Amino acid sequence: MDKVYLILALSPLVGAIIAGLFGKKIGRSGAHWVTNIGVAISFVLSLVVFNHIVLNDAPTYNATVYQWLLSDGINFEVGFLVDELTATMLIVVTFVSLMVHIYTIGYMRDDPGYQRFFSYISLFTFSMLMLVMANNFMQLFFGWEAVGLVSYLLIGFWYKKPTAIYANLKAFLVNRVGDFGFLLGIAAILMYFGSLDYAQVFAGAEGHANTTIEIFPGVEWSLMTVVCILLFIGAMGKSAQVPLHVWLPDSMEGPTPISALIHAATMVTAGIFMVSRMSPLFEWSETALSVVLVIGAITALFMAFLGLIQNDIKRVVAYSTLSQLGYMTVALGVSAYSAAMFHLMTHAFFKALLFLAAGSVIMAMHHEQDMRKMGGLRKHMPITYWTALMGSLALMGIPPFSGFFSKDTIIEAVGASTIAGSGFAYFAVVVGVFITALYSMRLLFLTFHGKPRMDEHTLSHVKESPKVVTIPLILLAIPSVFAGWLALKGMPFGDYFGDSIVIFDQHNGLAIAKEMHQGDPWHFLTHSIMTLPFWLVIAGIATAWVLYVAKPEWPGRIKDRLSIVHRILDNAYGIDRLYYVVFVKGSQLLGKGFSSVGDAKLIDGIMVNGMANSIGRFAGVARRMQTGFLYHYAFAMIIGLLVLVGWFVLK
Amino acid sequence: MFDNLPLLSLVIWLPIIGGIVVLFVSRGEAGLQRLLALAFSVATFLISIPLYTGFDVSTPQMQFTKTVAWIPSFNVNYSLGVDGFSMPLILLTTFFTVIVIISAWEVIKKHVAQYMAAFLIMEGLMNGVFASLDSVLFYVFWEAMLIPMFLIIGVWGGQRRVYAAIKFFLYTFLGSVLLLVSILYLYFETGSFAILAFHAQSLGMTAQTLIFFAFLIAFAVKVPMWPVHTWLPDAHVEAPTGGSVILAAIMLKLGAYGFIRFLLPIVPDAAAEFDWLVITLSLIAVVYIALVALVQEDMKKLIAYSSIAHMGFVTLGLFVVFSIFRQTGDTAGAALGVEGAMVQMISHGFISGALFLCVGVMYDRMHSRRISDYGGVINTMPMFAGFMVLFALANTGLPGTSGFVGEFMVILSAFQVNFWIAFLAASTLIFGAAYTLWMVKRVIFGDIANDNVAQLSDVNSREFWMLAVLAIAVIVLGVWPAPLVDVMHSSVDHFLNHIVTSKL
Amino acid sequence: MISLSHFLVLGGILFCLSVAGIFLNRKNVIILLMSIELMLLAVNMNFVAFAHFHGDTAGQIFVFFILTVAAAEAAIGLAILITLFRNRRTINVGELDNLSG
Amino acid sequence: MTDFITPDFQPAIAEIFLLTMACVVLLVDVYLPASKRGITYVLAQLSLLVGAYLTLSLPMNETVLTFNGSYINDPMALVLKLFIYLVSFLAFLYARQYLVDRGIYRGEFYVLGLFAVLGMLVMVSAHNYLIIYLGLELLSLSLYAMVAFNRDSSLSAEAAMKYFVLGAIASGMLLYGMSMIYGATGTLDISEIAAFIASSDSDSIVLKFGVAFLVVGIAFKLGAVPFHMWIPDVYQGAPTAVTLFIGSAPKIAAFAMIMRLLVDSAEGLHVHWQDMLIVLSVLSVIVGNIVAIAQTNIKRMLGYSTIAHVGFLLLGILSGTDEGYSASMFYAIVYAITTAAGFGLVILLSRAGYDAEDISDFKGLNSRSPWFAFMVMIVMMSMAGVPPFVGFWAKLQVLQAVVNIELVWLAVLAVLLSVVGAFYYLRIIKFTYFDDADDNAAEIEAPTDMKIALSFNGLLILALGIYPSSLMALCVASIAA
Amino acid sequence: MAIEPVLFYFFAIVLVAASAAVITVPNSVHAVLFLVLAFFTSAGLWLLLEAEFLAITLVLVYVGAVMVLFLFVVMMLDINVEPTREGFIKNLPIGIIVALIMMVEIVLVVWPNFGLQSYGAPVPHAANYSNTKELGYVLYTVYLYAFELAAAILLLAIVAAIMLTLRRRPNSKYQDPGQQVLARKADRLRIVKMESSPRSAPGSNPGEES
Repeated sequence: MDKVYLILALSPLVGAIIAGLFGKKIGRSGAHWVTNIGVAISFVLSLVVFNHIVLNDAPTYNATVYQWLLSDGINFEVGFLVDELTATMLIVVTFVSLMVHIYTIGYMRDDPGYQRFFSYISLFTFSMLMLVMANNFMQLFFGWEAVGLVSYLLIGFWYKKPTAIYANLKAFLVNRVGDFGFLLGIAAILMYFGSLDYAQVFAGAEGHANTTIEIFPGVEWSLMTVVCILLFIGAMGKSAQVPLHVWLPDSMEGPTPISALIHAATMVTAGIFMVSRMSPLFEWSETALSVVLVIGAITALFMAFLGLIQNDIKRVVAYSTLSQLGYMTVALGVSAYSAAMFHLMTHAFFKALLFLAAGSVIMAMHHEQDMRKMGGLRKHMPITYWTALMGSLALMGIPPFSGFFSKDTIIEAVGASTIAGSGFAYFAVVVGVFITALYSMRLLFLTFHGKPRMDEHTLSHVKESPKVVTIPLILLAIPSVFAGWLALKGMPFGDYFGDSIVIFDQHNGLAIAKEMHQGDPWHFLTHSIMTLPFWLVIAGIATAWVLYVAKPEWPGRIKDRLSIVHRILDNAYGIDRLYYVVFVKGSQLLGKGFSSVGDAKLIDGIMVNGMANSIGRFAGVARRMQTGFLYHYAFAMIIGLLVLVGWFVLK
Repeated sequence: MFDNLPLLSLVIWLPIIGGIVVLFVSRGEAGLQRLLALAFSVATFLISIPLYTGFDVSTPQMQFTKTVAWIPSFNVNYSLGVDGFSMPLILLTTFFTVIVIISAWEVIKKHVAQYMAAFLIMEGLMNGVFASLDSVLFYVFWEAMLIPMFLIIGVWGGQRRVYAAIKFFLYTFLGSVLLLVSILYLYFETGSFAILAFHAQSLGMTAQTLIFFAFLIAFAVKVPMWPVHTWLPDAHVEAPTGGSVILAAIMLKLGAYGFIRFLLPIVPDAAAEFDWLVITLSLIAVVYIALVALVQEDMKKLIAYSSIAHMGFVTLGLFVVFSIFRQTGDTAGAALGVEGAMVQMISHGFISGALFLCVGVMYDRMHSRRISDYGGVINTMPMFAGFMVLFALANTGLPGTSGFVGEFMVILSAFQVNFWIAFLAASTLIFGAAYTLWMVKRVIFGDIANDNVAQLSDVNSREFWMLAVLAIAVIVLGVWPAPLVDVMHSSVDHFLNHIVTSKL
Repeated sequence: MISLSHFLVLGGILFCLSVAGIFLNRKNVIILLMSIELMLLAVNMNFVAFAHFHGDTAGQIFVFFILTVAAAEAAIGLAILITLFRNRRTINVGELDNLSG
Repeated sequence: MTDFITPDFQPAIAEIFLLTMACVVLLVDVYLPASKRGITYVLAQLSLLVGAYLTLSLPMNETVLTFNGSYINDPMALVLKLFIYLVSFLAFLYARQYLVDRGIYRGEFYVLGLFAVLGMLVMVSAHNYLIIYLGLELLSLSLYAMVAFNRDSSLSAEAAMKYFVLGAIASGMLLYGMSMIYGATGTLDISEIAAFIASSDSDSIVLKFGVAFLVVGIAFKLGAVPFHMWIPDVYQGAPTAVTLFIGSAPKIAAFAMIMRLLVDSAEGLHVHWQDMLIVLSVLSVIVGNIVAIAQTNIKRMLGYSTIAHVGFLLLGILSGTDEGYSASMFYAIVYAITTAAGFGLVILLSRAGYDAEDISDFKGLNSRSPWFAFMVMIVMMSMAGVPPFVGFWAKLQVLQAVVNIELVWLAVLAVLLSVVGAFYYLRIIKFTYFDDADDNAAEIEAPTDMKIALSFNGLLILALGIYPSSLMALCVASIAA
Repeated sequence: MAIEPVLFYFFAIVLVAASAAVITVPNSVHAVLFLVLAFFTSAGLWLLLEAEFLAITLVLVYVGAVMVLFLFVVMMLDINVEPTREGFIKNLPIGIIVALIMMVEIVLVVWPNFGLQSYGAPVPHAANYSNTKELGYVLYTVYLYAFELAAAILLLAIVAAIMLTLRRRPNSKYQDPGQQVLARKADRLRIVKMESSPRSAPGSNPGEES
């Protein structure tokens, strides 16, 4: 299997290199062929791996590809760890990626940077594969940063757009804040575990359960808590958890396939994957889990609110992504790693679908993204509409769409959890359900229903997207609908993940839920209809219908009434502004101060040039001792003689 | 087949002779002068390769040694040799000289022969610094090197070149004269000028402390460390492209090399006593300088400050060993720091050199280094923009590029000492990205900012290959640093064992 | 009895007077030259006294040569003085400050 | 009283020859028409060459005394003499065109020059206080006259006057010191004085007193602070050709004078004169380096630079070790060679009717003549003590000598000030290389022999820098002997 | 018996007074004369020290040649005696202080060390002792080298003095008696016949006046 994994990981890289370096030579079609084939190979091999690992229950594959570096007796390697968790991620990543590749052929048809784009997304696929297949922290960090890099490149793909290049810088920097914590976490692990290899670290976790680390003098903290929180800071950056979420909405400046691929389906879930992967560590620290839980809950709820007032179609989906990532994080916080992975998977399908659908709409609208200028597209774009509808239903959690199962599993797990913060989290995720339904339906209604609000010219050109676009929509719609039902029993409630996830009994909220319905989808479904979340969804849909179909004038009035609230939401709670003022302006101010005062005035001014000038001035004064008068010269000699005699002879 | 060749002598003297030959090629034949210079630099590079291939990684002993009495009456020997620390740096030097010669091909029109000769001679001198095993020989090369650089900045430099050149010279001269006195004192103690004899010499604490500070000043100026760094931005900004490249790629390394070859092994106890000082200064370099870099308006200045910040990692990596040893009684974790520092040196050589070349490529076309004069360069110079972005990303320490390796290792090592040291060091992830990419955003991305940018032409094949070679080096080193690090292990282990052994 | 010290002190006084003369005289270069002659006289006084008390001729020989050299010196000094006077029309020491700083 | 025994003239053959030649040159010059003045020049140079040959023909490694112990020929004297010939030869050569251009190309220049050389040789070989004094006066009187050589220059006359008066005061003081030593020891013979001091109480106040005056005399001749005041004025005021001569070879002679006066005769008083020399050295290094910064006149600046160098030279002497003496000897020789080249370059830049006096006259030399720009760089860097030029080795050795007697602070102070000093040398290089030439700047024109000699001089600085071993060994061997 | 101290003090006091006068009198000619006096008294003192030859030499060479040279130069240059002594008075205190300090230093060194207890008066020479012969003997044997050098110095002084002062400028005027003798009337005098005419009125043509 060695070769399979290697080919699986490298074939997108090969595609990326060919398309990137020789894009001009191979032409546009050459570029999309080479990259599509590369990713397709990966996808096929992923299936092979899935079959091998999950279905045939092969033992976990853990092997080194090459030694990256050996220093200080510590082996830094590049290697693959493939277990159920990885295999699942491989499927998700390669499948979504393949869909996006295909879709891109149509979506980017007229773009001058066609080859470059393919190169980037293939490179992204490679990075993501490296991330999920890593068997050590070094490689994890490599993948981690590499996806950040490609995200940077892709958000700024349209480099002429000032907003795009602003957004990509912001995304990179905010991610770097997360990586900063992540790196420190890795450093802590290396220091205490003496290795960066997953297997060795996990094996040593128990031994360090009671180790403490002194970060502030005199304050001893549990090592595991510190490590886990540091690692989670990394996850917060990549998975856009509050307060490091600010980059994700802006990242919508990139081309739509990117939004689908990176900012919905794969990269942003890296944090979720990572925490799941690290479950053997997180389980040792309830404090860390609580932090994860609370952060996730805040993200899930407050980001959902923001989705309500967006007019940009992609931004709605983006905030929805944030909120959904919050759900996954909440699941992690209550040790429901498998639920988180489950939601990750379903979300990948339906969110990619929604993004691609939004992209399809945008194409039809000639790159108009404002929903207020859409409406009534249902008739013109039936495939897009129907697939988008299915995606939305999945997102809202309408049974039996995939999202329903994954989201309800999370809600149940939260409900069953006793960990600190779980009460708040439960409230947040439940309320979030209502909001989700509201903004999802708002999107649908504003875009596809009602009267067309676009200008005549655009209207006359609106038509369904070509097949390369619609086929991926359809292909994504399929798992969006069925994946939940199929995987429910195995994934969150079975031992699908085997040893790749560790849950301590006292944290296992899922076990309580499992007792109730034994993971039977039908039972799960019927049970859920009785619960509050389901009715909140219905209420959300109804409210949306009233506001955007029945009484379209109401939203305006509500907006006027609650102008303060609207302003807060419109400014995304003012966090962007706060960051800008404190961090961007603050560091610039500090830098200017250091530069002009510290370097220029103190060091150069006083020390360097000051010393030079004072020597120069002293020289100017000293030269005046050379008066030119003979008697002064003689006097100097005489004094010199006197001193020599007086001092050294008569002392 | 290379066993019989005096390789080290060749890498020192061949370029110097080459420089002289170039100088004497009659005026007006710039083409011939360039070709000759290139030939000599390439030959030197080729000769330096067997140093790597023939290097025995299993021993910390000096290799390719050669000792000839030079000044018997003064006990000064022409004594050469390399170990795992110096050998990679020699390769870096020979490599970069080729690049620099190429970079000047059409650009330098004034005094072509002198320009080429200055670089060739400087190459020989720098190799001499790295290869010297005799402290006086070391010092001769160390100081002599200032002369060509002084001329390079002063003759081919920008507006304020005089100020920059004199500042550069005096700053470094000030540092090195103290080095000289220390060397003389050590000679007084040991009766020998051999560096290895200095290593073996036991010294009292007072002497160690004094020598420590003398060495510290000497090498800190060259690295440069805060607060003796202010010559660097000026020198970089005013120097011609090649000068900036050599300054950044090689010359800064000399300071760090001095720490490795002189300060740490000779006065380990004083170094252990004052390691907090160096660590503090290193962290100031990382944080303070990064903030300063953030607000620079001039690209070269920005990269110069970035160099200072990156060199902070080198000094940090070198000095964490003592704390680790104090805490654990063992050097485990320290080798990571030292090797990280070495990798950082090499990598920073490639990256900053490449970035200065990039700025040079733009400067040759626009005659401006001001960030605000640019914008949207990618539209007219897409290929160039690709390189620039790559090097910028490498500069931010992106994994997969060489910039990551050293910083990663040093941060890992620093964590062993203290969380906050690692914390401040790791802040480079954010700051480094901020200042580098912000510059990239303003210069490379965006719509075409003005007519000048609109008329830019993309890199020609000379520039392309020059940058491409560096790009490959940056990536290869990032993806597979093991071949570089492997040559150091023995030397590093020996080094660490030596410096944690008290000399009192 | 007159001791060696007496002569040496006398020589010292002459030496000091010549020194004072050099410093005090700010008008006339010729006085400077004469002060120098005084200084040589002081030295000669020492040598002669030492030679006498040592019973050694070397001191006297030295004086002999000092006198010779002093004569040569005076000749050259006065020649320079004349050159100076021809150029400047003055031998005022206080005006000899074109070279300074 | 002993009967008269004819002394052995052989060891002094060179001095005798030179004296004869000085007279011959004088006579020849009187009877030559102005147009054939070249013959005087050639004769003078030939005298030096033959003198050098004669000196070389003497046995190398033995110490010979003659003239009843007044004359000594030891290896140190031999080596120093050779360099005096060399540097003087160069000085005469550089001077010629300068004198021609200024219409003062007269035979007296070479006559006086030969007398000065003779004076130096006498000083170097003196083994008696009287001889030292006579040699010193022979040299000084020649130099006074040479400074005033350009009779129509008011500045030259002023400089000569100052030099003369101060020089006379200094000789007076030196003589006073000699009289004291004579009084204390009862002899003028250096060996006897040394023997007396060695056998007696080295704390004798009279000896100390005498030595203080000797130090003054030496300090004046070298130009150590505070006895340096003549240097800038004389350097500036004298015709450049004379400045060149004054600045170079006499330093070697002055070194010999120190050796004879302080070391050969008064080494027993080392502890006392060491302290004095430390003060002089520190002051010289400080004043020389700092005040030089404020100068714009190149000759004056080099004058201050001389003062700084003297400070360094004294470092070696004051160490009181053979190593230190040989270091200083090396320093003196190197300094003389370097200064000769330095002023030679100043002369090179001067043309008929135009004296290169200002530092800015070096502007754009690199464009006008890269080769001589290179020479300027060599000279300045060597003076600044930057390797691989010989000035570095000179500094290195004296510093080593100081460090070896555990006066590290002195070494540190000296090197720090040499950094300050580097500034003004760099300024010259800056003008030479960084600035563009004025539009009216002409090509460098000079006689071929001068160009060759200057190149040789510059390259010698470089060559000795790269391979200083033989000269160092020579110095070490000659001091040890 | 105590004639020696009397002579010593007499000469010493005159010597010091004359020397002081040399540096203080405003008139250069007076100064030269006082210097001559100083030399005379020194010569007297040297006689006390049995240095007869040198005493004579001092008078002959110094007074007879050098001082005359000084006088000659002083008079030739005809320096105006500056009426103001401002600088002198102003610097007098510091000059005195410096001189006194030096005096003190010298006295501190020489007074205790060269007393009679350490250096008793030497035995007087025999009556037939000739100081001149003694000196002459060593001068041409032991100090042959020095003697030759002194000769060189004197030659040098001549050369230098001539070089510095002798001017043979093309436009300088000097007499040639040979030419003068050969002068004839016709060479020097030409008789021109002019017509007499009345002088023009004063002031009418001022340009041609004077």
